[in-house]
Amino acid sequence: MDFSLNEDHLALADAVRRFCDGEYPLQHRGNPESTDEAARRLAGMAEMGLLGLPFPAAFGGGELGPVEIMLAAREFGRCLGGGPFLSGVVMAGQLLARLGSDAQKEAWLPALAQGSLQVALAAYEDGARYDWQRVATRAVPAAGGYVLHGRKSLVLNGDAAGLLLVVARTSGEAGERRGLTVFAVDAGTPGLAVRGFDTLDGRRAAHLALDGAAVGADRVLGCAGEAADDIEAVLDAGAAALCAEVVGAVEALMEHTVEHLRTRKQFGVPLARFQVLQHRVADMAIALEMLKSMDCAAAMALAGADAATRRRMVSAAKVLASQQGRQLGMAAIQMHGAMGMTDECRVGHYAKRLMVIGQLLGDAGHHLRRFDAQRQN
Amino acid sequence: MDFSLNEDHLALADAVRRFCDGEYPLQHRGNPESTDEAARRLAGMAEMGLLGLPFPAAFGGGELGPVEIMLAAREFGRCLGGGPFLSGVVMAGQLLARLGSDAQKEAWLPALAQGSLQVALAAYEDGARYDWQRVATRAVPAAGGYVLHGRKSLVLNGDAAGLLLVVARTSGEAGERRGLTVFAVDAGTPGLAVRGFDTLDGRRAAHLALDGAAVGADRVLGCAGEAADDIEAVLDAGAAALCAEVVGAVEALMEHTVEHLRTRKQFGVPLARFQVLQHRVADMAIALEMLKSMDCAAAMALAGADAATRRRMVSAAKVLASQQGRQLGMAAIQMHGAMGMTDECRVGHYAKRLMVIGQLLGDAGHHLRRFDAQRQN
Amino acid sequence: MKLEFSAADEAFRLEVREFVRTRLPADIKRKVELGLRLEHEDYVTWFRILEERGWITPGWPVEHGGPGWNHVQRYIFDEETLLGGAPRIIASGIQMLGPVLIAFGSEEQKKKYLPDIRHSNTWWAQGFSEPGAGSDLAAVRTSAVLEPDGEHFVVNGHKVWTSYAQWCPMMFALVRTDPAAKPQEGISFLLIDMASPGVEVRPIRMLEGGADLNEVYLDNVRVPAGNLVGELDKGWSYGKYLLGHERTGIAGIGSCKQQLARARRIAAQQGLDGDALLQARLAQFEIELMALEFTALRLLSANQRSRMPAVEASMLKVRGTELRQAIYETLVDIAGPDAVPFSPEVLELAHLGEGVVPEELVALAANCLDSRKITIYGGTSEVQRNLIARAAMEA
Amino acid sequence: MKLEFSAADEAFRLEVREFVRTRLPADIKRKVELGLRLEHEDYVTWFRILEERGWITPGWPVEHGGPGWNHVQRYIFDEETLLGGAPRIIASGIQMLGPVLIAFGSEEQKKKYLPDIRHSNTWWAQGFSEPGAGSDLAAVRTSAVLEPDGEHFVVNGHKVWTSYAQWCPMMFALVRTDPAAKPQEGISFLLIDMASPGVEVRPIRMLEGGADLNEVYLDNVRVPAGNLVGELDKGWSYGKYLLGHERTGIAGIGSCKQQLARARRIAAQQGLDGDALLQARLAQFEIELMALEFTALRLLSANQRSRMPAVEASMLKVRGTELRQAIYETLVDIAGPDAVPFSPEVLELAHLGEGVVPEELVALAANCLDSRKITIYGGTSEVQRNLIARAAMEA
Repeated sequence: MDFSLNEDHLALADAVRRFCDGEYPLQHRGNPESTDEAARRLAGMAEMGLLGLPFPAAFGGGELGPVEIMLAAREFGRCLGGGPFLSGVVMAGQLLARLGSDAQKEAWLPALAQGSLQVALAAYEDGARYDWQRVATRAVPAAGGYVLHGRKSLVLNGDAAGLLLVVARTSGEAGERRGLTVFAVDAGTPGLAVRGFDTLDGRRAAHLALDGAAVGADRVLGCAGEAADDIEAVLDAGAAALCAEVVGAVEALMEHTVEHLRTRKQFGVPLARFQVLQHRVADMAIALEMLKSMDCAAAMALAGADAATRRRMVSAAKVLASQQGRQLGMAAIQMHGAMGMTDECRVGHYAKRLMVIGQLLGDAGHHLRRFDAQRQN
Repeated sequence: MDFSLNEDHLALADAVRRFCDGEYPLQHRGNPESTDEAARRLAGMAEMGLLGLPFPAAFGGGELGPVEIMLAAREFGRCLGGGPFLSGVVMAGQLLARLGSDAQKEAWLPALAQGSLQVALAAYEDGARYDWQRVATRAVPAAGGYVLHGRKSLVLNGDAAGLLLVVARTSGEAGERRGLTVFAVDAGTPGLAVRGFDTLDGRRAAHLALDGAAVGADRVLGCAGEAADDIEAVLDAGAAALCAEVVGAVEALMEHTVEHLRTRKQFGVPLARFQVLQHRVADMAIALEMLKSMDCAAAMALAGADAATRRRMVSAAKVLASQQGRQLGMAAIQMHGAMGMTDECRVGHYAKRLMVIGQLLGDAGHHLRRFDAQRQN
Repeated sequence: MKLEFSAADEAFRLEVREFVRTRLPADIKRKVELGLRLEHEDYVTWFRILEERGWITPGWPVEHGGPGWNHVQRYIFDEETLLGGAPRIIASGIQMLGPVLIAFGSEEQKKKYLPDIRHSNTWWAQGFSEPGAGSDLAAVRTSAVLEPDGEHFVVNGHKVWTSYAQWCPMMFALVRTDPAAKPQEGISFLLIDMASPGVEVRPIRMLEGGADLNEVYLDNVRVPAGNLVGELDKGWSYGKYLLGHERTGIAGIGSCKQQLARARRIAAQQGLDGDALLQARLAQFEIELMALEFTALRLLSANQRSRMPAVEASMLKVRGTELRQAIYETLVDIAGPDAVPFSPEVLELAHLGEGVVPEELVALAANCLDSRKITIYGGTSEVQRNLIARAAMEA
Repeated sequence: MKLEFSAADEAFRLEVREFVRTRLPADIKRKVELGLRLEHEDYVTWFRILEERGWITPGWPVEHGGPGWNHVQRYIFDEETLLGGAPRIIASGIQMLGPVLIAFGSEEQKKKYLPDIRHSNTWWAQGFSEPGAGSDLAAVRTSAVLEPDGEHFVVNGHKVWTSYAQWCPMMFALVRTDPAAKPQEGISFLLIDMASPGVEVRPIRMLEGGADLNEVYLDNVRVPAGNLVGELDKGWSYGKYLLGHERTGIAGIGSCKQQLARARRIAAQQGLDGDALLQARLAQFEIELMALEFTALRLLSANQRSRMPAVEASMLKVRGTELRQAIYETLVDIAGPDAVPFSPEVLELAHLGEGVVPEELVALAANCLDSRKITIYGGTSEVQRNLIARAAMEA
C-alpha cells in the first residue's frame, strides 16, 4: 500500500502544469475552444507525448500507465482543458491498443499520438442510460465485412474524430455481455451520419446514426463478440480519468474561492472572517483530500490485474467524484454570490464541468449500485 | 385551511403548561419518576381532566379532540412528562371509546379518567418491527370466551397498567388485516406474564407473554376480527401525539441551547458570537416551525373523516418528527460540548426522548414508505 | 383549526384553474413546462390576459385596482397559475414599484405611472444593487446631486444585477443624496428614464447562457426633480417597505410544486418508477414541501395580513429556496446522460424540434444551474440565517 | 504507487489476526462486539497479553520497549485488533504520558514510572481540561505554588472530563505555576499521586448511564518537587507534544470498520437485506470509509513518520468521527423498536441472558449516544474546522 509519487511522476505533472498554464490562460478557462486554439493545443499535447502516453513505444507511444494518465488528467481538470485526451487517448486509443492487430495499431496509433488523427469511442445508446451492455446496434455480416444499423449516443468529441470505434452487436440481445464487437469506422463512411452538438461544459459530443454503413472485415477490432471485457476496462479508465479531473478542478475551485473570500468584503469585513464560510472551505479541503486518495486508488486498480478490484475502486471513486464534484461546484457559486452566477467568473465554468463529469460514464447512483454488486459477488 | 388556535385552545395549553411547570421542575426533567411523583402527577392530570380529555362526557370525559390532545402533548414534550397520557389516554383509552360497548366503557373509562385505572395497548409483536398487522398471537374460542396464546412487545407503560388491551388474531394469518380482535385483559389474569423494563428515556414498558390466558366473551371489544381500522386509527393518534411531543421538546431544547450559547464563553467570546452556531440555531428555528405545522396538520387530519388523508398526514408528520427530532437532539448536545454528554445537563434527556420517539410507532423509514404507498393508491 | 380549504376558497381555486386552462396561450405554457426561455412578449401577453380579468396586481389596494384577495386567495392564485404552467408575475413595476408609489408617491406620479404599470405598457428596472453592495444595500454609492436651480438631479454611478433592464424604459433606483450622512441615511428613491443621455445598459452573460441581468452605468444622467419619490434622503425606508412587501411568495412554494410534479412526470417517462432511492427522495421532498406550505399558511393566518415579520419570511425563503434547489438537482439526476448536451439556443421554443435529447430534458441542467441564484438574490441564505439566529437569540 | 500491501505487511496482518484470534479472551471479545461495558480488569488482562508479545507500546521508541513498527504496521495492528474484537488501547499512561516522559522526563522518572505503565500496573489519569477550559487549554487555572523550601508544590484547582480516574492511582496534569505570565506560558506539567490528601474524585454520570469521566478536585494537595516533568513553566509545550503524538489513530478507522461490519451483520439478522435504502446507505458508508482509509495511508506515507501535521490530523478526525457517528445512527435505525428498551445494567455481560431484546441489539442506542462525545473531545469538530480553514486560507 503505497500512495507516494516518484520523481518521474512529479516531473510529468509539472510539465503538464506548465503546458496548461501556457495554453489555458486563467481568465479563459472553460470557454469553448476556437479552431485555432484546438489545433495549437493538440499539436502541443502531441509534442509533449500526451497523445500517445499509454501506447506501446513501437506505435509512437510513451508506454506509461494509469498513474501518469491520472496526473495529466488532474492538470487538465485544473485548467478545464485536455481536448481529446479523455475520449481519444484514454478511451478510444487504449481500446485500439488492447484489441487491435499490429496492422491496425500501426495504422492508427501513431497518427493518434501525433495528433493527425482523432479517434472517439461510440459505446452508449439512447435509452440505456449508463448500461453500455444494452447495445441494440447490429452488425450484419455482408460481403467482405459487415453492415451496421443503429444509433449511438453522446460520443465525446465525436464530431472532430476521423475514426469512430463503434460498439455493435454481432450476436446476442441487448443487455448481454457476449456478442459485443468493436468496429473502426471512418468518419466519412456512407450510411454513417454524425450529428455534433455542444455540451453544457462548452465542449462537443455527437450522436451517430448508422443506417447500413458498410465496413470491411479488417475493421473489426479483436475477436467478434468478445469485446466486452476490454470495453469495460477502457470505460473504467475513462471514469478514473474523470475522477482525476475532478481533483484538479476542485483544487482550482478552492483556490478561486479562497482568493475571493480573502479579498471580497461584506458589511465592511472580508468574507474570509465569516465562520460559516470558513467551515465550508474546511469541508472543501477535506473533500479534496478524499478525492485525491480515491483517484489514486482507481488508477492503481486500473494498473492491477484483478477486474473485480478495478470495478470496485473505480466505481467507489466515481461515486464520490460525482457527488462531491457537483456539490462543491454549487457551494463555490454560493460563496461567490451573484458574481459566481456569471459567465465571466470562472467558478461557474468549473461547476458546469463538474456537473457534466457527474453525469458522464455513470452517475453516482449507477456506480453505487455497481460498487455494491461487486461486494455481493 | 386554518391553522389558528382559538381562545379555548390557548387556555388549555396555558393550564397544562402551568401544571407541568409545577410538577416537573426544570432540573429534574427526564429523570425516572418515583412512585410518589407518578401518583401525584396522575392525580393532578385526572383533576385537570387530562386523563379523560377525548372521552364522551357520559363516561367522565371532556369530549375534546385531536387538537387538544396535540396541545397537551406539546406541553408534555416540553417537560419530558405526561406519564400514561400517550399510552393510556390517546391510544388505549381512545380504542376503548371507539370499540367498547356502553357497559365496557362504563366499566373502564371513568376509572381511567379519574386515574384509578391505567390501561395500555399491546399491539406490536416481536420481529414484526412496525407492522402492527403482523399479529401471530392467537385467540382460541373456549368455554365462555377465548384463550390467548402469543407474545406482545414494547407495551408502553405496560407494567403499570391494570388493564391491557391485547390485539390477537381470531382468524386469518399474520399480516392480514381481517381477523384482528382486541381483548381487554386484566393484569392479574392467570397465563399472562407481564415483564416490565426501563426504556432509554427513563420510562417503562413491558413485554407480555400470553400462555393460555383465558378471557370471557365480555372482554372482546367490538366485533371479532374487525378491529383493524380502529387499531390503526389510535396508532395514528399516538403517532400524532408523539409529533406534538417533539414540538414541545425541540422548543425546550432550543431554549436551553440559546441560553447556553449566550452565557458560555470560549476563547473569551460568548459562543453565541460564532456564526456556525448561529446558523445551527437558525436551522433549529426553521425546523421547529415546520414541525409545528405538521403536528397541527396531523391533528386536523385525525379530526377529519378521511382515513387516507389521515394516514398521509400522520405519516408525513412522523417522518419529519423522527428525523428532525433525533438530529436536533444530537445537534444540541454538540453545541453544549462535553457538558451536553452528562446526565446532569437536560439536553441529553431531551435527546434521548427524541431518539426514542423516533423509534416508536413507526420510524422515519416506515412512515416514508407508508406515506408513499398512500400516494400510489 | 381546519385542514380543508373553505368551499369559497375551493371555488376560487377552480375558477383560477379554469381560467389558466382556457386563457393561457399554449406556446407560453409549453415554454414554462419545458423550462425554456420566455420572451418579453410572452410575459406581456399573459400579464395583459390577467389584467383584463383584474388579477395582475394582487398586492395592490382595491382602490388602485387590486383584486382584494386575502392571503389564502393569493396563495391559491400563485399555486394554481404556476401548476397550470403560467409564468410568474416577475415585473418589478407591479411587484415592487407599484406599492411604493401607492404608499409614498405624489398624486401626479401615481397618475402618470400606475396605469402603464398595470397594463404592462412600461416595465421597470430595479436599480438597487451595486458592486460591493449586494446583500448590503446601505452601501449604495451611486450619487444624485441636485442642481442649484433645483430642477434636476445629476446621477453618477453603477448598478448591477438589474433584471430585465433590456426590456425596461424606466428604472427606480436608490441613490445617495447626502454623502455625509450615516450609511442608512441620505439615500433617496429616484425614477430614471432609461433613454436619458448617460444611461448605458450592459447585459451580464450568465453561466447557463442567459443574459437577463444587466449592469447599468449612469454617467451624469439628468433626472427631473419631480422624479423623486417621497421625501429627500428617506429612500432607505421606502426601499425597506418595498422589500418587505412581497413576502408571501418568497418561499416559492408554487414553483417547488411545479418542479416536483415535473420530476415525477419525467421520472416515469424515463422508466425510473422502480428506483427505490429516487422514489424515496421524491417522497421526502413531498413531505418537506407539505411542511413548508403548511408553515406559510399557518404564519400567514397568524399574521392575518400579507405583510409578514421579516424573520418568518426569512425562514420561508431559506427553506423554500434550498428545497427547490434540491429538487432541481434531482431533475439532473433523473436526466442522467441527457443532462450533458446543451447550448443556450436549445432554450428557444423554435429550436425544440431539433432536439438532441427528448424535449422534456432539454432545459433541466440549465434550469438547475439557473436555480442557484435563488439562494443568492433577495438576501443570501447566509444573511437570512444571520437574521433568523439573531431573532432566536434575542427572543 | 501500489494498491496492495507488501507481502511482509500481509504476513504481519495475518500474524496479528492470528494472535488476536487465539489470545483474546472470549468474554472480552464478546463485550466489545456487543458494545457492552468493559471493566478495568478486562483492559488490564488484554494489555498484559499484548505486553507479553511486545505490542503494547507501538508509539514508544524501540529502546524503551516499542516494537519499531512503521506507520503501515501500526495501521494494520489497529485495524486487525479492532476487527478481531479487541479493546482499543485507551490507557493514557501508554498513549500519552509515556512519550512525554521518554522525551522530557528525568532518568529517575523514566525508571520509576515507565515499567509500571508498560505492565499496566499503574493507570494514569489525564488532568488537562478544566471548567471553562475545554477546547481552550491555555485557560488552565489550577495553580501550583512551590513552597519556599523548594520541596513541594501546593496544588489547588478543579479538573474535569478526566477519563477513568477511578482506576488511576496517578495523574499527570497541566497546572499554572506563573499566574502573571501570558495564557500559554507559566504552565507546568506535574505528576500527582491520587492518594494524596486533598484529592477528591467525583464520577460524572453520562447520558447513556456510564460514569468513566470524572471531576478531580485538588485542595491544597502537596506534590513533591521531583514530580515536575521537564522545566518549570514549560508545560504547555509538553502538553502540545503529547496531543500531537497520537494522531495516526485519530480518525478511528478501525472503529468505523468494526461498526460498519456490525451494521451489516445485524441488518442481515434483522432481515433487512432487501431494504434498498439501507443497503445504499451502507454502501455509501463503505465508500467514504475507503476514501478516509486511503487518505490516512496516503498522508502517512507522504509524511513518512508517525507524527502528522496538525491540519491533516484535524481533517482525518473530523471526517472519521462524523462518519462513525453516522454509522452509529444507522445502527439505531436497524434496531428499529428494539432500540427503545434500555437501562445501564444491560451493558453488563452478566445481565445479557435476561435480555429484553436480542443481545446484538442491547447496546446500540447507548453506543450511539456515547459516540456523540467523539466530535467533542480531543478538540471539537468546530475547532478542527477552524484550524483547517485557517490553514487553507493561509496556504
